[in-house]
Amino acid sequence: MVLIQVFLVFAIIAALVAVEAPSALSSIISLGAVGFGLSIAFLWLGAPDIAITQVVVEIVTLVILIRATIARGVTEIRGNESKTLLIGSLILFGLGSAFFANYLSDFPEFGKSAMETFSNPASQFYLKFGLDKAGGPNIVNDILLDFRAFDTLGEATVLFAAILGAITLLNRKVFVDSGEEKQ
Amino acid sequence: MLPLFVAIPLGVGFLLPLIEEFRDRTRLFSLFVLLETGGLLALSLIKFGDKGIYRMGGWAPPFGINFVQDGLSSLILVVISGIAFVTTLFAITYMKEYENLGKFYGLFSLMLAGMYGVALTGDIFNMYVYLEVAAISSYALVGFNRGAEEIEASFKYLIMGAVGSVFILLGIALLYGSVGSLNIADISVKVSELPDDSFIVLSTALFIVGFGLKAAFIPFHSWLPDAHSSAPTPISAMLSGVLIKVLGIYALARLLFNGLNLPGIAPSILTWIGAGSMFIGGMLALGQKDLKRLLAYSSISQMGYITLAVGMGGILIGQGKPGIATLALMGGIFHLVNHATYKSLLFLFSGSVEKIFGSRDLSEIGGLNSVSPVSGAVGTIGTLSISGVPPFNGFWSKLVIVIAAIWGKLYPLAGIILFTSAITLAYYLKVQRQLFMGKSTGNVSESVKTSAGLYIPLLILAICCIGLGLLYLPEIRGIVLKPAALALQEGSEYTKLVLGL
Amino acid sequence: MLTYLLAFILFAVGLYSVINKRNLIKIIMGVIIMEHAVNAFLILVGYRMSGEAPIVEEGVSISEFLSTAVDPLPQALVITSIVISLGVVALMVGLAIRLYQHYGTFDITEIRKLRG
Amino acid sequence: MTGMSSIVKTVTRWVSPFIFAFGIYIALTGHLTPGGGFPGGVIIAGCFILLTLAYGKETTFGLFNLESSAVTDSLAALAFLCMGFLGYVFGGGFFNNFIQSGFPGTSFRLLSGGNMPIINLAIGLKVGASLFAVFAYLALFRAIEED
Repeated sequence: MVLIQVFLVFAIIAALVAVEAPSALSSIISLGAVGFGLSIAFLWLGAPDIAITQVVVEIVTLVILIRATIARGVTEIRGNESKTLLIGSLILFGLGSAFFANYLSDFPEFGKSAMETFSNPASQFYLKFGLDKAGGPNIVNDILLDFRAFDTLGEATVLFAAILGAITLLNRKVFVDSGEEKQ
Repeated sequence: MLPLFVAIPLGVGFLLPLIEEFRDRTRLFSLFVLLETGGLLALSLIKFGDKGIYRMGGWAPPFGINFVQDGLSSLILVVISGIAFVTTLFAITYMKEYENLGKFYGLFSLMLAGMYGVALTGDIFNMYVYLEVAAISSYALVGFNRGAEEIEASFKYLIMGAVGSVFILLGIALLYGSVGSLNIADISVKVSELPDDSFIVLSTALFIVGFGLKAAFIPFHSWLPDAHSSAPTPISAMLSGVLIKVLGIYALARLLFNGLNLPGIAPSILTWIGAGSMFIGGMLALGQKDLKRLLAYSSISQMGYITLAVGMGGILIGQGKPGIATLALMGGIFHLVNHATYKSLLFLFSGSVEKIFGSRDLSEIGGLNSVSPVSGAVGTIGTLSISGVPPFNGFWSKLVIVIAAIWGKLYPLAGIILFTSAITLAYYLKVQRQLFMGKSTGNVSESVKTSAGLYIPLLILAICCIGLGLLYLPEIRGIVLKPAALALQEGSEYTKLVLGL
Repeated sequence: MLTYLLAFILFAVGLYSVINKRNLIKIIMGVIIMEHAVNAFLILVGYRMSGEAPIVEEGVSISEFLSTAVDPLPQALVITSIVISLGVVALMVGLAIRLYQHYGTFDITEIRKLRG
Repeated sequence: MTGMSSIVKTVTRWVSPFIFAFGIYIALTGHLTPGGGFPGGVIIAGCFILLTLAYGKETTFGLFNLESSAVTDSLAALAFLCMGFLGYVFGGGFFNNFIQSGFPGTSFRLLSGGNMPIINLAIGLKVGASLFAVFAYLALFRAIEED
């Protein structure tokens, strides 16, 4: 429990460094530290699938971000925030956290998952019948590919659309006849 | 049958980019997509009025994902399919000179699939996933022209949309943590069993912010005018006509009315956000010179009417006036249908105006009535409908909303609605004076004036604008609008339909 | 309670970066951090004290498994949401690169052509 | 970009087939062990990204170029959709696990998952192809920019 909190605090510090560091390289590496710190926390939280996925995705994200900035010769990414917005966002943050803390005190305690607190939740069903009815010992994958396979189809579609969109937008030729780039 | 609504456009969306790798056949792609949207329109009309659920993979509702068709989703399906069909018809001629049409139509189909998914699903996380499918395709489509401004508008839209999605996901996480279910009907049962629903308020706030970003309610609206005016015209029509409604107000209303049982002050917040969007959007539209930007701001204002009517329905349910609440919800849904038709009409019209004059700046163009009478007549019908002049459909839906506000004794709201209607009339009169009357300026494209491919879809929508006024008649209203309003109002019916209790 | 609040603070750091920073890459980073925070929150919601991964091992009885395994549903949701955020990031970086090509900078204040 | 030093090239040549096989393995056995189609796919993409970085894009794109990755992407997505349709036709609904009922009592084996390994493999190929496509496009885009 304390360990998890330590990793979360580590992630917060890394996130602050990532947001504030002026150098592109240290900023991107700190962003990687957020993801890796969280993935270790996920291992402690009994989620090895997520930890693996988080690590591989973090690597790809870092490669893409480095490709976009440092490989392009951009070494400094300063935030340049405005003072008024900063004060405004601090006030907003104060109000927001007060709001959160007020309602979060009614939230089920940490370490008591919803599946224990409520009668007949879906998760109990998955754990109980996943092996027999879907056929895999890894219940998370049973949910992904059998019980909620339609979600996974949507997820694959999101990736497909994003990649198709990125490729379309990076393509320079817009019109058939001109062949010139639109300025 | 219900999964076909998602599966067919997904299949087309995966297939077209594949075909494009081998052979670039623009005409083939257009006909393919026309066939697809036409088929879906036919399917949605055949299925109209059916009630039932479809269990994905055969798993019963709280455990698996299910599709729900009730009065409201039937109507939304018809609206999506209809606008998509007309837009495709327009795009065949309009997009002719573009490269990469396989990718364009592929993304278009994926966007369609996402909207159908949101309209049909009965599962809150599945709704988020299909919302993302539709949103991501639309981000890419907004930047399809790939000029500096288009890319910038697309980036702005993408960032605000992504933040909205994260808020929605956080809301879903909180809701799951507090009730332990993802099925909307099951959530409704569990929420009503909770001893106190105070942390539902937190999810509700996050949902209002998240869906508000998608629907461009007033504090979160800044992406909309850029995105809708930068997109290729058929996409602008889709975005303003259906996307912001399905992803924004429809999804939000579904969750608040059917899932969360209308917590506390949520309806009044929704009402005042709607009133603010309506008024401020109208004021901002007054100052616009670019025709497409004016239409985009007017979309914010018109979304305000729908939101206000839906929120007002919620308030009236809370006050124990179910009859008037039904009327308010019916007004909102009626206005949603009407806005889908006339805003798509006006956006497609702005595209044809841009083709004729080569510009969208209202101070540079004019004399459309003498240049192209068909286009002028269609545009006149569109502007008269949206500003609420009697025989056209926009008048009837505004009338229903005002009547509901007065009967529900919400006089300030009725006042704001009437005042905003006057503003709407004012800025569309400005458009009429400059665009239709005015003096004809030089360099008019002759080929566009006679192009039937551009005018047939406009004429179809114009006929709809006149014809949809008939929905006001009590007999037709009882078949089309009332089931849709009752689907929102009577949460227990929805629960019964899904869980079979 | 404190653990949940830490996830919210991570979320707030991301939101702060999106709202305040005037640099495309920093904004993208803010969105990534927010998505990380929500994923962490979902996993925290599904955790039970001293729980084990929801993977059945041979020879373990179902009742024993039921009493130790953590909630698998949030984990499935998080995998989906990680993939979605990867798609969003890919699209964002593609757009940022196009903007960089047009304007030669990642700084928003120099990019704004569209206002209002 | 012509690639890195010969040490890197040699190591990459030895390692990359194993990385590829590992990616396929992670994807195929997702229902048995932690992992699944998505991490597997990213590992497959990582294999090709490694090849591109080590050998330069000319060499790698001769092996697996943008067109083939786009085709793989679409075909794998269609395969995934088809599995859903087959469930619709043969089973009780869209995405019904219709193969699984044919192998009762084979828990903890590859076959016990029914159509899950097939879907996982499709997702793996799809994700690998699409992520490689993004990487390749970013590389190509920069090459165009420098002209």
